Amino acid sequence: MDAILLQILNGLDKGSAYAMIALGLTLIFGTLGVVNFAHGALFMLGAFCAVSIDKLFSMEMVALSATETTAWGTPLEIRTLYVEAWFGDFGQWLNEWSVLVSILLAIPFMLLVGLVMERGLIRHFYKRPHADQILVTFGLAIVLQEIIKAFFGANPIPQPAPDALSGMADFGAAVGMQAGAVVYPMWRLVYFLFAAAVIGAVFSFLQFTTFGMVVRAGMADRETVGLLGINIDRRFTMMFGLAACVAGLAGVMYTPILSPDYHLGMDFLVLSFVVVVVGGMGSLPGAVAAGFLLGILQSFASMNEVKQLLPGIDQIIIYLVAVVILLTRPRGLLGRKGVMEA
Amino acid sequence: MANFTISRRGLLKTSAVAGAGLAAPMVWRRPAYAYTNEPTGSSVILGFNVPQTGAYADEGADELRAYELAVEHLNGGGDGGMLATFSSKALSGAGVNGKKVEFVTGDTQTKSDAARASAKRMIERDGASMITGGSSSGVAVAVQGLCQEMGVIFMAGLTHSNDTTGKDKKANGFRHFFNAYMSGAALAPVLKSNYGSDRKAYHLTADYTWGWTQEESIAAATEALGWQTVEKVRTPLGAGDFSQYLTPVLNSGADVLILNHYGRDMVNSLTQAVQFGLKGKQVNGKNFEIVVPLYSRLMAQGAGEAVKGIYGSTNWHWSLQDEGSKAFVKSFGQKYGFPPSQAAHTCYVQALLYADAAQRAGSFNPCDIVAALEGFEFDGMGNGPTLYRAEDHQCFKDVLVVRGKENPTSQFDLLEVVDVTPAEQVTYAPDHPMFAGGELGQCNPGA
Amino acid sequence: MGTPILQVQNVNKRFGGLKALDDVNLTVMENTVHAIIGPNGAGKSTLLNTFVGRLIPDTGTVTFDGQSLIGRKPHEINQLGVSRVFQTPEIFEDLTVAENVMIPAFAKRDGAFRLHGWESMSREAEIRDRALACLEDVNMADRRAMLAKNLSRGDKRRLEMAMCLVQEPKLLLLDEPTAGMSRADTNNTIDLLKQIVAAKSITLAVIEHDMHVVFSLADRISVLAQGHVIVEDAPQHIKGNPKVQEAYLGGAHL
Amino acid sequence: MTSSKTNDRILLAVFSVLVLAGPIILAPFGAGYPDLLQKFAIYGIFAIGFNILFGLTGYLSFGHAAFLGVGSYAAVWMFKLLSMNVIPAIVFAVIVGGLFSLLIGYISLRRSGIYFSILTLAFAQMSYNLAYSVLTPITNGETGLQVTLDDPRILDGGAAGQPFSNLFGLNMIETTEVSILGMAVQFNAGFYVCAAILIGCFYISLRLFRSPFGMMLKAVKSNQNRMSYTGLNTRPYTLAAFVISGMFAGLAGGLLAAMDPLAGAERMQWTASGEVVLMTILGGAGTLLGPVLGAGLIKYFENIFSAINEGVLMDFWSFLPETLQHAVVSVSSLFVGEGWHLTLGLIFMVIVTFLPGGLIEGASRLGRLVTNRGKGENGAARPAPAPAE
Repeated sequence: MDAILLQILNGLDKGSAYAMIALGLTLIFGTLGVVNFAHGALFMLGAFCAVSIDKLFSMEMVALSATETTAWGTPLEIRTLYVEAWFGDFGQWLNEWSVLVSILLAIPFMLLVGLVMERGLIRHFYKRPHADQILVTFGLAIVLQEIIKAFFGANPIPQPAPDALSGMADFGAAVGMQAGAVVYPMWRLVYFLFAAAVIGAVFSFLQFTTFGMVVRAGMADRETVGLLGINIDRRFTMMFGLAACVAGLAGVMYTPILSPDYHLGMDFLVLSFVVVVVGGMGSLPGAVAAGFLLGILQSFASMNEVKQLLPGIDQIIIYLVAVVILLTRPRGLLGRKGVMEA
Repeated sequence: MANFTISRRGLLKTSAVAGAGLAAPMVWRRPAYAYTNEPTGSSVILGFNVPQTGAYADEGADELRAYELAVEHLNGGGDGGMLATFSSKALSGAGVNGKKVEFVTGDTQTKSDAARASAKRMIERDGASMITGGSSSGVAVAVQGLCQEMGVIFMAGLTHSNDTTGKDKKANGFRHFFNAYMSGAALAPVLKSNYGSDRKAYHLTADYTWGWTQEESIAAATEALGWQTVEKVRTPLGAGDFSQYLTPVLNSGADVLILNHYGRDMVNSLTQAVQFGLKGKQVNGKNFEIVVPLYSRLMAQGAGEAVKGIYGSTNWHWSLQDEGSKAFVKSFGQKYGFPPSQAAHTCYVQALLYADAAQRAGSFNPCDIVAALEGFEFDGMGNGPTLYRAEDHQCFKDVLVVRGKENPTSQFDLLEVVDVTPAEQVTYAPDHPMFAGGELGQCNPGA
Repeated sequence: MGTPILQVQNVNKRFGGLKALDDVNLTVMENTVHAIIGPNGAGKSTLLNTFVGRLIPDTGTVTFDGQSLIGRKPHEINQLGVSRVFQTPEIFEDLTVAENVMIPAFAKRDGAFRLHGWESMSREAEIRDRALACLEDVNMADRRAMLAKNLSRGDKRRLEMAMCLVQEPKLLLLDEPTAGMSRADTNNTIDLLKQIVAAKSITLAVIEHDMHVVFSLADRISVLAQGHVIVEDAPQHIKGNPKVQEAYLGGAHL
Repeated sequence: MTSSKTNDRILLAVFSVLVLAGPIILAPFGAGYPDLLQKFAIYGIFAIGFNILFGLTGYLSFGHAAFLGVGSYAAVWMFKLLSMNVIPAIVFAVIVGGLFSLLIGYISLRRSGIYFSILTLAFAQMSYNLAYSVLTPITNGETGLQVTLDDPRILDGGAAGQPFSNLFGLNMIETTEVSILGMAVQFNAGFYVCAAILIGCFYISLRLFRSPFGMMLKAVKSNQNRMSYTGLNTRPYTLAAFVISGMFAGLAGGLLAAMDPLAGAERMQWTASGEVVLMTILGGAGTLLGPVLGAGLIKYFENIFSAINEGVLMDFWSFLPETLQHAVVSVSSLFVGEGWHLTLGLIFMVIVTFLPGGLIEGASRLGRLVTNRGKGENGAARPAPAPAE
């Protein structure tokens, strides 16, 4: 029971990341009809927003020691944090909470990246075959990750969670079980709540604002909305920015769970496409549902009991589920007819 | 900048055709070489095959730095590095066998296919007499097989699987790096003295050949101490999030977690294990402990805080105080501004060992070099007295047991050496079951 | 004359709460032109869809040439000798006009599938000639090398007609063959269809709005309203039929 | 129509000459060594096969590397069990590739569009993950399946020593080096085996493109509905195309193993499947020559650009004054060596942005532009051109 509950938590956590990436991917696909292979790279860029802020806050004043030397003979460097030197305790606080602080940077930055990407590149590919869209966005993904590699190297870069949130939470006690039976890392719970909030915000934005209503109408029938004299294009550009933002935020908050490196985006790319398609092309609730479903199934498939029964099942579970769902439900969980079927 | 060199044949072929052929006869057949890529001009070409893209790109970059340094030293540049401390004095800094050392590079991408392709290019196009480098066992075994077929020497870089000098050993291939068995044998006494002999171990193992040999070796070594193995769980390579494998550990009754992971897998599994509160947890009245059999400084850097107090083994560490290590750290640090990694060290040493063997043999013929390296005993390369065993072409030397430092003074000072397990304790018989199967075969000079 | 070629018996089809076809009965005689008329939303296209395997009726039977069509795939039904012209032309936009007509010719000759990957198109003179002849029939031979997507809408329609005719179907289904055509084009089409009927032994089932077309061509007319066949009769009897007027004009007697 | 036939003959002849003269043509570009020449030919075959599916029917498979992978495994197992002769290995690779693609195609072709793509991707990823881990007894996992001295090889008898893949005694690694116009040109036996098969494959693809079957496949891409209402069953057509391209992939995999007897699991990874997609789109999907060109371009970058280090750059820019030289070298080194991926990514973006339809389409546009200029206003009167081939 405890084990199962823990695996559900694991699954929700994984699912949070999958769902947020897939949500953004579906937004772009649903509004613009563009297959965006650079979406994983946006997730990675978000993660590196956190890295940059952390680096910025950990920038050190360097003074050379007069007496000590390093093993290779140069004078030893004595380092102090700039933020601490400048802002004292507040600086220390900034350094401590850099992951959350970097959200503030990530939102405008990712928005900007999204807008520039859409206006500068993707816009020219709306009427082009999907194959061309794949090629150009894949090219862009490579370029983005190589730029990151040139600046940050290929090694993963650790991003500690703030101390206050890095301990274990007694989840079992909170839901009325015996104390200590189900303890779970606090940050992972934070991540899940954060994902829920972001997903909720996107849905309510689309549901309750006029902007969102127009976008939804445009997703269903772009031409008609265009005929009504509404500049749907500009709204779609904004949606691209929003999608980039969601991916970026998912990336920022994921850094304490997974030390980011430049290749992070590619690792998530294939998976997020599977999630989107299993959810059904063009369906936002489908993408979210599929994200959580696959996350939880992946967790269960990794349990020792299951692995002993079916060796290697945890290696293929995601793909196996995708095959089964696509064969039983031709358009995924909640897909619409005629979208990306030709 | 003395080591900017270019392969003579590469230059010939990459340059434009025009004018080049005027003096030459229209068609001639290549003269029969005595062996593959016999250096006929004034230089000898070495092929450095390292990961430049993919997860191990940083490790590969460090390997390449070490190779460039080695070439510089072999050609008499710089301060000579370990040439001064190396017990064999055949090399004088005047190249090898009177020929200047030049090099070509390639990207293994940490894929067997790509590694073989780039090694083939260096052999077929650039005329490399020796291939070296790499950062994973799959690549090492694949390239070693290729070098055996094509008749050049392969000096393995970072490869830790037992198979490289076990069931996949080849006459043309040599490994200086230690292996999984040695890690287990070296760690066991330290684990016993620190954690006692009544422990229950839970293994998480990367699900591929290296992971398996690592798991087998460390499990055998710890079970010999009296430890129980609670569970051995295989995790997919590149799993990223290991939470679903870590939560079962919490209530399994185990009090030691052994992470048979390397590279990104290790970085992620270790940080996440610490996140799940495994470090410092109380189980069976003991402190829960995590062990990472194969450590590297680059990985420790990736795992950050999580490595503190975690035991593991490593081939070499820059803080060692013997003359050889100091000389190497000094010339590397002065050239690049930071200390070398263990991958850089093993690659540097391998390049020097090859050059020395060629010098002593007075030839670049792979078979002569094999003869010169087999059973070769040397010292002054940072690991104490070392033997290149003739039976399997594995180096036998001391193994370092290290622990993540509690108070690092810099981003490079993450590990501290807690013990040096002497060579005899990690030596095994050539026909040890973990290394059985496969045969060295005959050296192949090619051509 | 006198043999039924297509028999529709008690066919029902619901879409959710909407009863699209309500106990439809219809018989098309061999070598006649049978028109199906009715106001918008009467279920004409739905009915046609049940003939070609695009829709399966909830209940009832559709028999063609003595064989049931229910549950057969579209290509199987076509192989039995039923071809269809769609309301919006369904053609191979990325292929040339000649290729568009050659494909159905191959389907007629080689069946539903043949792995003729090693033969050369340039050796298929017989198919080519037949396709060209059909294009001549619809006056499009001069456009044979054009890509179909570059044709005008009227030409696309005629191309689709040629694609059906080249198969020499026993039953040709036409869904509003003259919709959107000019009067002159419409008359051309009527003449063309008349020639076809005269020259070949073929049965036509036509859905049409244009009464001019219907009355110039049809031997027999079925009137569909609200998914139900209200009248089936010869053209001269349809004209003054009060039921028909009611269906079209909502009861306002003329 | 006879003129198009003559054109095809000329195309085939020119293609053959270019392929056979590959070692000479590519030597000045540093690509004239056996391994890369073999790779050009083999990936050319792979892309030609992929193009039969994707270029003609429009079905975008994201799992074709799986067939390449099983082809390689099949070939190496033949080497291990039967003989080092490449013929049985290649034949078996084609058969296994065909059977595997029949199985996966039969299931995946129940869906179309992106649903089809994801199904193929899922199958390929499952194959890769299993080959890397639990199927290690068959695949030798991470290291890759290799031939060893103690394999049975029943047909070869007890031939001792290092086993080399060969064609009735002609070793694939046999190379004759000849100097032509001062260039060292390497003529390699393995390459000529690959080249002959590549030319054969190109011819097959040409026949397919010009056949009624090829026209049917284009019709599938254009309008599946009309296909059905025309009495054609689309499923066997698409399945046939899928299996044919799977056999091409198996053949390519078998050849990879024949040239270098090793089969690694990475060959089946999604990146490898993506690579052939990129090759085909880059060169021009649906064109005859495009995929071969695309394959050549990508392999050239992978092997040549990745090998350029600072030393080579210094040499290349040595005509510049020294200060400038260092600056140029440090900038250009971002794009080569460990930065070769960056160049590749940029090339993808540039080509797809400025040459829609790929290299071949771009070239034919350029050609049309030139001829139109030459002819003045006459060009406008010509009938609309057929899709570029």
